[in-house]
Amino acid sequence: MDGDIAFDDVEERLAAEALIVDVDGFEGPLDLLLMLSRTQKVDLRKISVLALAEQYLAFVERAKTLRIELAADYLVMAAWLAFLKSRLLLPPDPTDEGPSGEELAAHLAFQLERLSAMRDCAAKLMARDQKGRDFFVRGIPEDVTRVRKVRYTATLLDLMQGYARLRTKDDFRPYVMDRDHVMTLEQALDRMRGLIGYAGEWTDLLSYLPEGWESDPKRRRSATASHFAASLELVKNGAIQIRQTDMFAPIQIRANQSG
Amino acid sequence: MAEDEEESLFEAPPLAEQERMVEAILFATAEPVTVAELNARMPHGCDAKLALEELTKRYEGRGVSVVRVGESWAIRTAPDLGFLMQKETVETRKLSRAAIETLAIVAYHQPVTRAEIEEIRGVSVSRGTIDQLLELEWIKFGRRKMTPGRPVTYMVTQEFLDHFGLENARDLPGLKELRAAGLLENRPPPGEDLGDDEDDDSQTELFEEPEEEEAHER
Amino acid sequence: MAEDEEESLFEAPPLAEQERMVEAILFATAEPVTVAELNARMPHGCDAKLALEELTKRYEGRGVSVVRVGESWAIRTAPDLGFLMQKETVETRKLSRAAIETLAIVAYHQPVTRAEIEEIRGVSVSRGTIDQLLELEWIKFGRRKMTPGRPVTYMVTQEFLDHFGLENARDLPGLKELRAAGLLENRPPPGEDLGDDEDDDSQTELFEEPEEEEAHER
Repeated sequence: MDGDIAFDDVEERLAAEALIVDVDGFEGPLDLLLMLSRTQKVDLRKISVLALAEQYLAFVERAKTLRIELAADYLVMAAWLAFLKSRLLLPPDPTDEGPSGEELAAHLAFQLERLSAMRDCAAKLMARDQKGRDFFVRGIPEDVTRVRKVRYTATLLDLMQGYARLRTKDDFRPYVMDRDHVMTLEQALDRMRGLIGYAGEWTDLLSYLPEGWESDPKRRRSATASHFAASLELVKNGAIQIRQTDMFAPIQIRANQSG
Repeated sequence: MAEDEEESLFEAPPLAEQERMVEAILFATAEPVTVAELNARMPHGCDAKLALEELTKRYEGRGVSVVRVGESWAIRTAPDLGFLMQKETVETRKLSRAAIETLAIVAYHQPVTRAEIEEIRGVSVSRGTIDQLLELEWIKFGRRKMTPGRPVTYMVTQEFLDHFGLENARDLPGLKELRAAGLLENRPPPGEDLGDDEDDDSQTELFEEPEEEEAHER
Repeated sequence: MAEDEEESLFEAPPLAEQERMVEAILFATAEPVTVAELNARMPHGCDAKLALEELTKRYEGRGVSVVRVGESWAIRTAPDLGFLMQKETVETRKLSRAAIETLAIVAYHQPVTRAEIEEIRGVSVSRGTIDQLLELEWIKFGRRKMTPGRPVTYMVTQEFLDHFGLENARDLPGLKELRAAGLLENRPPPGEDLGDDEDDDSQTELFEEPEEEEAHER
């Protein structure tokens, strides 16, 4: 509890300043606490957390007087340690819930001891014989050569399918629409040109449909359409005349007498 | 291969011959070889484990020795002869204090989350530190923890064991003492145990069965 | 290093120790080492040559041996264990479509020239395809054809018959049978059955009188 004593001793003061200036060298408040705890020169299990808290708070105070900016986490720790200090000093309040000062102190001691233990472990680990430094691996490794053997297989089915594919590939033809039930304008025109000469009287267009195209609805539709289109074509050429007496009445044609 | 098949028709080669084979295979490689791989490469009927035991005995006190690395085996020079090898010495990047401590924490507390590492060290762990250890292949990702957020865990690798001449993670110096002293526990701060309870449980569980833990760690 | 200097103040290490050193150096060095270099690396007063001789003897009949490489020395796998350094992996691959078609043509039309295969396939046959089939020992050279240029012919082998479980190439099903078995991918337009039959006939003919076939083909 030397925190409040003025620094008359120059050396001591310099040491304290060095500690503060070197605050960047510490890995956070826990690291600093661990370092401070060492000054107690006792087993970490028997450490006085109260004394440690006071040391830490004094450190922060000194940093303030020296106008050294401490990182936020150092200040958070200072606030927490001040709280812990008050808990440790005041008699326990039975109505107060939450952990007692002793429990908090015990946990801090545990954390410090654990960190210290891990540091020792790290040091022991790095002091071990290390590969590439103390012991060595084979300098001329003979790598396992992987001999890759490829076995080709084919089944009789593959063979026959392959052959079938070859022998039938000429049979493929490009896809065309099935035109069984379609009569084109050209076909109808050809037909009608041949027949029209005999049509002196008005005749129903539908009677021109070829045999086999009158009954089946699909064929009838196609043939009717193409014959109608063909007759319009013939009218345009002046070969025939066309008429329809009423809406939906039969369409009649006859050869153009004058033509 | 031809010999392999041939051999399988007959009895396994005598143990002395098997020992020669293990010797040849281990000498040929820089990486540790598993018993399973030895068996796979040797003719049928061979017992690599037995041959390994013989070979290990044979090399006791020699300039090189047969060492166990986890479930694998390798030949390494005797550490006392390291001074002869300046030429072979590999300059390793100097590890930062943070990296060394983080490595030790992973080794002693594995599987451990980053939050736990930070809790132990009292400072945040920079991405670079973990990356460096991963890059050295000294740590690897372990199973995710069954706590909220399912954080990843870190564990040490076979390369770590190989590098530090450890047979397995149980051989870490002082491990037993630390465990007995309760210093490997992840004790939650008093009064904050609500959310941490789960954490603590799984942690304890992981540490109570270290044998099994390590058994299936190659 | 420190030990090196220290040693020089005292007597040379015992020969057994020197042998260990040579063993470690030969093991760890990336290339064969000369006696001079061994001496330079070992403590003063050592006799690397002598230690090397001892070591060579020790390794006689072992899985690895100390061998001389020019003026240098190295540890190498015993020659009779070289097979352990190979790992054979067998990979099964499907024959390419080109190879299968070529093979089928040879089987159905043998003896057949390359020009004929190309005519049937409608594309040129790469040298590699023929080579592959020859290598697999599924086809072999037949007699030369008595046509201009006397081209070689190809025939299927006994190996081929064994692989495909055929007694005889004539057992291969004809086109009609292929169609009946649903192996033909499309139905030829009606009216072309005739041509097909012819095909089948000539097929039969080919197989029944291959000798004569050759003579009047083309």
